[in-house]
Amino acid sequence: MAEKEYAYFCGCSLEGTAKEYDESIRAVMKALGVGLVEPDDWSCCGSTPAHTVSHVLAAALAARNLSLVEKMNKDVLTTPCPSCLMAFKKAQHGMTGSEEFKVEVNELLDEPYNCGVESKSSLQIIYEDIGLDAIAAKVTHMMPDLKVAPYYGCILSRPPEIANFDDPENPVSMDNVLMAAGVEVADFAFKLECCGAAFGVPKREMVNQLSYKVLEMAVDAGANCIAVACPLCQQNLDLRQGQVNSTMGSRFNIPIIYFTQLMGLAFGMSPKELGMDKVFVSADKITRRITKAEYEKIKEEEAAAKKPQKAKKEAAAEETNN
Amino acid sequence: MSEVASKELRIVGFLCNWCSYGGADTAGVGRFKQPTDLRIIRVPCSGRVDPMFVVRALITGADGVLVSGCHPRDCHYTDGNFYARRRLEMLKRLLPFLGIDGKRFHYTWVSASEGQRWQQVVTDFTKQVHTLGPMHQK
Amino acid sequence: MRVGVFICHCGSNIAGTVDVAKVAEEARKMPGVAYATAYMYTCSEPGQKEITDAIERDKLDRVVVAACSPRMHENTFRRTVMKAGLNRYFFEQANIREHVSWIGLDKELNTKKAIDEVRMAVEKVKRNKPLFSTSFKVNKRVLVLGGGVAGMQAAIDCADGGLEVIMVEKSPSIGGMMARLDKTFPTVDCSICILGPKMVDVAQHDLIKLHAYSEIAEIKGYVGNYQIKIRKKPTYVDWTKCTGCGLCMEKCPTKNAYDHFNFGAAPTRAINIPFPQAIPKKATIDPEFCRQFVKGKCGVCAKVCPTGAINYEMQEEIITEDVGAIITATGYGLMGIENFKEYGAGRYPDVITGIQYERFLNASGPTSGHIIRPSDHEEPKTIVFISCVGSRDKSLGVPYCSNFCCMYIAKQAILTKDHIPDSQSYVFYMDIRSPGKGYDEFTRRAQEEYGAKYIRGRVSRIYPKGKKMVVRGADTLLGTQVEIEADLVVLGNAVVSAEGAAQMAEKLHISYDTHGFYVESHPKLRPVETNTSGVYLAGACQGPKDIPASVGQGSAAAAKVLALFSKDMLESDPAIANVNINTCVGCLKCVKTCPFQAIVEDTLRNGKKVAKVIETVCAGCGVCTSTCPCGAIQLQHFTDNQLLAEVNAICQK
Amino acid sequence: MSTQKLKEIIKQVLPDVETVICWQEGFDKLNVTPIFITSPEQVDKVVWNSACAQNLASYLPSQKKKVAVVVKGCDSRTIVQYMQEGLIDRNNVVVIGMPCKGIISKKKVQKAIANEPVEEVTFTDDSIKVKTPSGEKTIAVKDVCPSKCTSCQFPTPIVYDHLAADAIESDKPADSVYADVAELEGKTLEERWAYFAGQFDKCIRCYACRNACPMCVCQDSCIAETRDPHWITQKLSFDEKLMFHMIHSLHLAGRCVECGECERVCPMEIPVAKLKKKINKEMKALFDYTPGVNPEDKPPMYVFNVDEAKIKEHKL
Repeated sequence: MAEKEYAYFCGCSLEGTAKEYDESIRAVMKALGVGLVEPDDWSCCGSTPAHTVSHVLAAALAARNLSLVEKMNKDVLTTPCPSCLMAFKKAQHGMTGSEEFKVEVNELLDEPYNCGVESKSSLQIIYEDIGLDAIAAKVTHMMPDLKVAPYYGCILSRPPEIANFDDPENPVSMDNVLMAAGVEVADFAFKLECCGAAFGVPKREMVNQLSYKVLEMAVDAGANCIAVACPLCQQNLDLRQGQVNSTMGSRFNIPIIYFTQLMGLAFGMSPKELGMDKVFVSADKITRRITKAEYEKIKEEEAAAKKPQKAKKEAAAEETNN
Repeated sequence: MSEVASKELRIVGFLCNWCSYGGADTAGVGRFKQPTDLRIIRVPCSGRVDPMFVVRALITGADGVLVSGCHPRDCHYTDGNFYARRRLEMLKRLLPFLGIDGKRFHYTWVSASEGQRWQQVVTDFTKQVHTLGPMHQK
Repeated sequence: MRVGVFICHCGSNIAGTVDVAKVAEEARKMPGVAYATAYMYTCSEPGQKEITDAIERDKLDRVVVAACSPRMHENTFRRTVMKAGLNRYFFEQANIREHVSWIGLDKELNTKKAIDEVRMAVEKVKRNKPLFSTSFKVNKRVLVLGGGVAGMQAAIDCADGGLEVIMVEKSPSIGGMMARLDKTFPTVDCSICILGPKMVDVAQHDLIKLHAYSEIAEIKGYVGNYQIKIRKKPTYVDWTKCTGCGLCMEKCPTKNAYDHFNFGAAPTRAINIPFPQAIPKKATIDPEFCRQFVKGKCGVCAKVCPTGAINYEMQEEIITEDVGAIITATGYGLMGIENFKEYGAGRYPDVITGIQYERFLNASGPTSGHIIRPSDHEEPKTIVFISCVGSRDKSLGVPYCSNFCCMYIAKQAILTKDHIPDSQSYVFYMDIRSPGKGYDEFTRRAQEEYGAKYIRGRVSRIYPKGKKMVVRGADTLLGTQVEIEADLVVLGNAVVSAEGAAQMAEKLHISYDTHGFYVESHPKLRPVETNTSGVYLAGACQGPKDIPASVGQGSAAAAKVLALFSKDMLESDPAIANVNINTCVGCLKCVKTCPFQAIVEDTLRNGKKVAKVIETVCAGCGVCTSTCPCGAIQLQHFTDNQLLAEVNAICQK
Repeated sequence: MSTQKLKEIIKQVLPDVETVICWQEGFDKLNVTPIFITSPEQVDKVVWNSACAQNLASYLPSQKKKVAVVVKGCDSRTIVQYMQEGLIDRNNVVVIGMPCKGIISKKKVQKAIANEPVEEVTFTDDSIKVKTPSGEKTIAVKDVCPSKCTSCQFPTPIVYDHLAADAIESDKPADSVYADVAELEGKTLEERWAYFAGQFDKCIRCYACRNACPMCVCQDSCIAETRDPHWITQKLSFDEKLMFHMIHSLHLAGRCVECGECERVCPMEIPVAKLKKKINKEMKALFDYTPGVNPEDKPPMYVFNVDEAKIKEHKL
């Protein structure tokens, strides 16, 4: 039995295009002693199309799943997909905020939803419930060649009154999680920029332009990898990177990796287990791993080499001050 | 509104002069419409409101009692509402034990500038008392 | 008992939604009511005459007026009944306007409610007792809190009027925010050139005593007789010896102290005189940075000081001043840049605040008036100003307009062009708010003569790109997104209440709003008074204000104090607590709960222990009355029986 | 029994005090009444047994000179509360503590013997033997004790200068104190209203509960009988009865030391103390305060915290 156990909603993407996100989350959570239980007979969260048609019907789709969680006697549901998360959070927000809305939604459901479930992103669970210390304790390997731009996407922390997590304009949770996992993180100004989202189908050029900006900023920031927490972001930046290059005339070759995959690599898991082979832009060149002990030894040697210089400098400074 | 208008209930309000009475005035000046059930008694400070006034009102025919003072830390008399808060919280917890629905009694803080908040408090409290109906007779 | 009831139509304000004739008719049936009538405007002169005539004609001994809020006209009608020979506490006002006619839609229900309000007032007035004020002496000294332009104006006006003034300023020099400004809008005259003489006036006036680098520790007392404890913070420099020569500042080895005066635009020394025109022009040591305090060794300033003024052992000192009135001019604060995450939250050195930019513009500022880019000290060519940064933003808890940012941004755009002729300024704005005299012309000049490009829209993000800061925003007039590669970004950050404003209000017993600004007694008719008599407001402590408004309020507050002090004696409010020594059992629970320590233990001649109220200290809150188990201590005019009469008037089964 | 030791202590302290307040036998052995001992000869009259129900501490605030008083554990809370409220000068009181394993309720004993006349009573540690015209009956104290004894947390006085017997530890669980309150809380609003309405309607407004209450400091100034202020009329209606009991409860908010005197003296057997115990339960929850336990505490209704950790704003 795991120490902590959450209801887990992987959603449709993670069963398909983002299989590696699901695999890596399950692997990382297991390593961290967290159990994930899927509700029986879960259905579509409502996703983007539903709420553009009807708020009530969209909320009903989400609430159906939430009521399943209630039946499991769980009060927290975690989902890796920000889109699913927002569907659940919006349903919760609407139903707790208005009795009328709640009645309206519940009329559509076989089992009424009593608003007893809080939905949290898997990033939030990892950041807040598990904590940085626990992550750091699991790290066995370092990736000295890697420098990551953490990319949160648009809805993980926004709108703040619904998301209720991290800073809406400058989130730091993924930065901190990755740093705890021993990964070097770049100061990345476009953490929340739009990747183009679902417009990849109707307006491909626009998505290419937007994704281009994100990729460009990451490279400018000195990163050689972008860490993501959203299947759609991953798809736009990874799958369409070639399209971006051909329409924008760029030559990006930057891997787009789920933050959980990077955690898994730091935990010493095999790339295969983490689905590293499922991304389009390969990360093999930048994810060279050495053990933590080796890494520390190198660092010690570097520090020893620097030390005499530093001491000298300090002494000089002291002299001029007095 | 029609529900309220059809059958008024008796609601007594004790309002401190400096904040909540002023807030009710501000609501009036702003023409923020409210249900008419409430009758307001002006007191200098919420600290002047002996819980026995609330009890007396509820026993002798009020269906609801509302006490409103300055926000904590903003009392015109510095500490009056701090005492009020303890006394009224005690009463709030005692009434349901006696068999009087705690929802018939509400205490809150409204400042002189919060006309809209006052409108909301009166509207919501009146609605709450109406859902309970008239006070039970012995 | 013969109660007269006067129902006011208040034009159509009341009569429009209340059947006033019906109310008068019902009032006539109430026990004890001898006369009831409705009148068009009861507060008008003929309306008041109606009351005095009726008192005489019908031998009335109590009066109820059902009209507007007693907070509006209670004093008016109290004077009316007094004129007719009644004690002014034989009057009650039923509020049938703010609490009835203006908020209820249904005339029938309103009328019913108005009748109840009248019944309550009648029952209360029947139990009212005649109360008499006592007179007490006024201490004709005034305390001015804060040495900004509003406080200085108030102090000078009071002192010119012959009053002794005590001024307390928390920072080492008076001058406030205005002393930091380079130029003032819309005249673009030099700020310190017009403020400097005023500062000198304050320093040299015989009747003004200045306590700089001091704070209020405690305020006790009441209008006419306040006892103020002032905490003089240790400056570690004996100001009686310091000549302000500045040698210590020159030699101080700590060069990275935070410069409070310059809002951190550049570092300063650990011992410093904030600015050349400072008053008093004395040095102060910042123990947070001084090596003598941080490391326990240095002593350079002590070595170089020609007068031996340095004293590292200096302790804070508490002094007491007695005054009769207080003018609060504690100013405002600015929202911290860390709140603006989308603008970098202070992570980018080339995103600065308006006041920091003002210091760069200022010839006595850290760059001697040269505009620089903090990151590399180069001269910026493209400067973006963003207004409403925090202001009018509910999500940051500042729904209000900060009043003067539009104007100072226009001024800074103009000055920028003067300083760097080949520069280009951009101003992102929501609305241009320039309703003062010559103000709108000024913002037009910034655009038309100085070429500042005004872009109507919000900035969504600032991010670095090489040496530039990219400012990305919307141009809502063109309906496009704009990106400007700027060398320097200046934020017009929101005006917030001064640090510690709430705690100061608690010491003063005055109200403050949710944003920490002090609440005036009446938003239109009593703008510088507070609900605590003897305490007045001036300047931005009441809300964001520009210089002319602050100066105006300073003078207004001074006029109020001068009027108050024109009498030698003040009358006390007789609505205070009173102990019935026959029923008091001496449990002294009232002594424990009195917020003003106005109740003491007393022993009667027969040895009985009872409570005793110190009349001048009692503020009339009534906490004692609701504490007393045996009803022996009663707050006059709000006694148990008076309030019970009101309860009984509405609660009858 | 420790009567002998008690008598010795009384003799020992008597020279230093004006009077020693203790118990003596009344018109029969079941009825014990107070005795104010001023001379050594009176000491023989002193009794100590499970019929010593009166809370003698109640006499203390009216004493002008130094006195000694004998208190049971429960009674000692009265002294502590007086100290908190500054109603007595501790230096002027010699407290003789009497550890106690439980007292009897006279009413319950009378019920147990079918209200027959009492001819003789013999007391043992945990039972009494009552002789009536129809024979002898041995009754266990625990079967006829007042409810306060069944959850007694302080069998040994909290404050004392002398202890007349070995201290006893409480063997009752702490959560038993408010078990009766919790039981009522489990009922519906309507059931509770019916219960209290029925109980308070029995009141004959004799004010015995008030007169016996050690915390009713108002004495002749009680607002139940004044016109100024006129909180309550003389009408013998349910409303006025309820008002009286609410006044009593609210005046004792955070002060009731649960000595049970009000219920002991009530001729109508109204559970007068219930509302006060409920308030005490809430005082414990809100302010972690129990009346009459720690002399350094302050009664919660006379103090405040600027930020109250446990008081949350109520939403409508």
